[in-house]
Amino acid sequence: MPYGLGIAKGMMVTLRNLVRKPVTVQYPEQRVAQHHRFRGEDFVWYEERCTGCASCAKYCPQGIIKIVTAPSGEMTQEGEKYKLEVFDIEIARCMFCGLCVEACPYDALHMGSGFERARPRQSDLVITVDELKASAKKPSTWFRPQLQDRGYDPFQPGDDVSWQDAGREKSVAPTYEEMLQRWVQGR
Amino acid sequence: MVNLPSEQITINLGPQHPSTHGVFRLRVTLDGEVITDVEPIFGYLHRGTEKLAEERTYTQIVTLTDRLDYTSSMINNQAYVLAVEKLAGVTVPPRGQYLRVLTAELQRIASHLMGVGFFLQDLGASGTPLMYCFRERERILDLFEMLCGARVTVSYMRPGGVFQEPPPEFWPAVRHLLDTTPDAIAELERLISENEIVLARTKGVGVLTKEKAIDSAVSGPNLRASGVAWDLRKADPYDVYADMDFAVPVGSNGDSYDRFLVRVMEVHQSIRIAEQCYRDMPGGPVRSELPFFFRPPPGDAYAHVEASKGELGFYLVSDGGIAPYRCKIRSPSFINLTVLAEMLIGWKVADLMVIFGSLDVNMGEVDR
Amino acid sequence: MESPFDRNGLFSGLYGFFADLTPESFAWLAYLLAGVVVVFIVINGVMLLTAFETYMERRVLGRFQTRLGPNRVGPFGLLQPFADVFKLLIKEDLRPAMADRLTFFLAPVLMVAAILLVAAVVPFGPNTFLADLNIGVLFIVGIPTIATVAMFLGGWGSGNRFALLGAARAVAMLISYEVPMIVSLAGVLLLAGSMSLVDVVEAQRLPFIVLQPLGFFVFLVAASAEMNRSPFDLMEAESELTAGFHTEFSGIRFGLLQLAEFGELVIISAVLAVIFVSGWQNPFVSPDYAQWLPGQLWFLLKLVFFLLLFTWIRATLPRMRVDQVMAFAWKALFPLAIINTLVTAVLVVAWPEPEYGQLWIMAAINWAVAIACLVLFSRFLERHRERPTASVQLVEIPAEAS
Amino acid sequence: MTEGIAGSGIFTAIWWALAVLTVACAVLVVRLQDLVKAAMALIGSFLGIAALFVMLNAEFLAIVQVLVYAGAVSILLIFGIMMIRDTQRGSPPNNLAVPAGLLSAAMLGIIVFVVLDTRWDLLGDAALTAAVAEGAEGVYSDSPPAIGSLLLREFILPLEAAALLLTATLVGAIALVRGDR
Repeated sequence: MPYGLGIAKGMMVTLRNLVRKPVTVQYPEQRVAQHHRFRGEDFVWYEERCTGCASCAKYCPQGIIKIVTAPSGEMTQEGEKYKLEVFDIEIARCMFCGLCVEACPYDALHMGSGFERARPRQSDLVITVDELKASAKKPSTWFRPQLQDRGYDPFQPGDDVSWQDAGREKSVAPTYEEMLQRWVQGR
Repeated sequence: MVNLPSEQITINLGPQHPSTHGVFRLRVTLDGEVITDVEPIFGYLHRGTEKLAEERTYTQIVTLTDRLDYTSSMINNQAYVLAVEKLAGVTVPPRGQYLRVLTAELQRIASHLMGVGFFLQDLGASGTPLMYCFRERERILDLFEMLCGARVTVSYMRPGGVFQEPPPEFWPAVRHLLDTTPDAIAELERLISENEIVLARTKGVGVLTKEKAIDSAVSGPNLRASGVAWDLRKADPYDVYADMDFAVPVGSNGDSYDRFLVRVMEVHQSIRIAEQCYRDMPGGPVRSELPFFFRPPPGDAYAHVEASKGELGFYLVSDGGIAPYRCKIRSPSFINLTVLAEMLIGWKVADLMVIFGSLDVNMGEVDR
Repeated sequence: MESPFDRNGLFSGLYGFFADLTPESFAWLAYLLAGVVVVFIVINGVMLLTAFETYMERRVLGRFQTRLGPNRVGPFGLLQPFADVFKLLIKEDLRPAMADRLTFFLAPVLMVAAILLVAAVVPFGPNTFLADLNIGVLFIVGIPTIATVAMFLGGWGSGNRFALLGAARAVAMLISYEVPMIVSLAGVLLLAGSMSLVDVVEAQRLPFIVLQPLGFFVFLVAASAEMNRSPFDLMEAESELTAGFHTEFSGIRFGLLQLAEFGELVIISAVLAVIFVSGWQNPFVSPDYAQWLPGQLWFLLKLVFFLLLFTWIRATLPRMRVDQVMAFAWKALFPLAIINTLVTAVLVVAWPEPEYGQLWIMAAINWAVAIACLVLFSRFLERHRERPTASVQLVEIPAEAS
Repeated sequence: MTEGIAGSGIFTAIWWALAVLTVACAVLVVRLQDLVKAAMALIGSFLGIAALFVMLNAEFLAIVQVLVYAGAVSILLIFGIMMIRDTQRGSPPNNLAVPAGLLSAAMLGIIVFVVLDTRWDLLGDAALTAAVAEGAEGVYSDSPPAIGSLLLREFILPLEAAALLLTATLVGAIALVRGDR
């Protein structure tokens, strides 16, 4: 391609992009849509569902979940439900693989959707059992298809999931057009 | 001829340098601007993945493979789970296999876009092609976020399939991506692939001959750019690649431009494969049920895939326990990097970045 | 004898004002005061333009890359340059232990001084200039060489090898690009019959870009090489030399270097506007007709046009290699500039006092020559005849059964 | 308006300051040990000369001084310096100082003699040919065209001789470094 035509073509491409809508957004004011399967950091935990089996701690590749339990005497279908004295998630070393959530047999632990937990000190980056109890019950639908099928959206305010609803039931899925509208054109 | 002896200077390119793609150091001896000696020094990103794998269960290791070549984690996942399945004798349901191929090809597009983008950035294009590449890559990462909640460290595949059925909105999004990406790639090609400056900078620069490439066990697009039609998806098909209809781009000169162009053309082929996956996606389960902790019988297995950088292989030895006795990773970037020093000598500093960028190595994979 | 200040309206007014205030024997004081005020206005005007240019470049470059660009400081991010300067001012001023103290100190100052000196001869509008030197065109080409010397001093004085490489490149490029830059202006000088920039503007009954396409092309390329712009930004090639000659500069020294760089861009754009698109005159009609806008505004519009052109080029093109840049200067630009000068000289001899219609004939001849030369030279320099994308073929391989 | 400043004491003061600066830089070129700094002093000296030219209403010469000497010649010098390894002590004192000083003094004497002996009132000199006188008058009002026509009309032979010499030098230099290709 002699004559500099290649350069001319390239210049036209950049010129066309000049009038295009920018793909980036200004972060704190605008945010890109996050999918509800997003594996975020503020873990959602249902004390009512947890039996203290420590599967999550065992399955964690990093070994960052620390669990101390005490007998509570409360019995479930499978056996005794233990009371959680310590449930520390050391989020500084967490890589958000979600294996703990995948491992939980009682759907008690869920991923969250947050990503803004920056702290000045590493020691602040621990989620304690009290924090887990107090946190908003807005679980991510990662490995929790039952939440997704009922049309639940963690980014809508006031749509908390109670512990009874966190279990595995089926519901109606959205239509193709709705999905196209929301996840393709809306993004 | 009057030969003026000039003082040779040694400079350290990296480990902190704008275009060393991670933490990589090249000790370069220069005569003027001409490179007379190169000593690559790596290991700055060593995390001991192979050793860590000996203390993780087979499922947990999946999360480690994400972090090898962090621009193509899906393909790393695939290589690893294939090795585990071989070791444990597990079969994968067809839907799981199709999903794997689909995501692996999307990841290949993303990885090639990133490689091409940074290659052009190394050429000195002030961010524009890189930004266009990233724009397209982001759309693929959006899909991964839908699939598995993470954009880069996906951990999507599991021994026995993929971790879960994709959400319903995944399919219209894939359709849209497959419809629009070819235009975007065509625009990128218009922007750059016939640009006279790019041609002058890359044509004939850093030629890797066919013989040298084979002798040094170079693989992937770098090998194909040197004129060897070798693609593991064809030569040793895994998952459902045997059913896929696609062509392999093969270069003729083995220079930086061919390496660049092979990647761009592979993107088109990947779109072709992804189309077929989308069209032929069977129903059924995505994962054959395996316990979280499982004990493969003692023995060893090697599985390799055509990763975006070349042949990625996992060699696993089991002693019957819940964790592998030994995990060896054949990482393509590391082996592709071995030819670098030889290719650089005699070229100028500016060419160093072009040649290095055209090899498209990823330091996470080199140092492991 | 006519003073260079005589045609400067603002200066004359100020001089009259100060002369009334001072006694007769202190006329030189009034002269100096008026001069200082005018120089102050021009320097700060150029600095403000430069600040605006950095903002505009980042914003427009962002939009070329479908990004947003800086938009946080002030409305639409307009205060971004001031925020940058403030940040650079409060940053620690580091000097490497191996640096040569004098040169390290001198380089940024010298560079800014050289660039601002060029502003002295640029006519920003009718009767709006500092000095109408009778060698103005030579001045704008000659003075930036001091900036290049400053680049060398900065790169050498940093005691850093990347900086030294950048400095060596700067020096090599200076020698190569000075020549085509000067020769490309010879055609303009022949047509204008004067080296004074004001005369050059007033001589443009047709904008010289129409009459001198080849000269414009050569000057544009040589100028972007001279002021270190993409695709010739070799001396600070960030992907190769981290930041080239200003690798080691930090704080306000770095700020000064950046100021000089963008200041040079503004000045060169102004010079392009003056020399090739008839400065403050309305470029679309012959200056015999009315101007729709004040001259200063016309000038500003043309200046912004060239700034945007340079941003566009930067957004698109990758960098060339150092030897290719040199070869380009000597094998392409230099002969093109010589051809342009010769053709123009013949035309000027043929029509020493051209009428308006004859100017169009000259333009047509010059365009024909320009296109023929560009085609010829690109064929001459082109090494790859076949379509470049043909080197990679798709190969259909039947899959082997595993 | 120029009379407002040209005749005044401040003009002379600036002229002398520049002259002293120029000479000081020239002395530094000889005295400095560090070659790069000597080169810098040389650039300073060139710029000083250019400024002096400006004050003498010879803008064309001034800008040529900047362009050719401060720009190109000094850059070439720096190129040469960059090939020398030890630039820090590249210019050691040697025992040629005395003969060099004597030679310089003799040169200075000759220049002073010539300056004093020349009739600077060019326009009134009847001995000049009419063309040169006209050109010289032009140099005062609009120097570049006047210098151009003087060079190409009256002094064409010396110009061509210089051009030939330079071309021969260039060809010789290329022949020296060309090698066997």
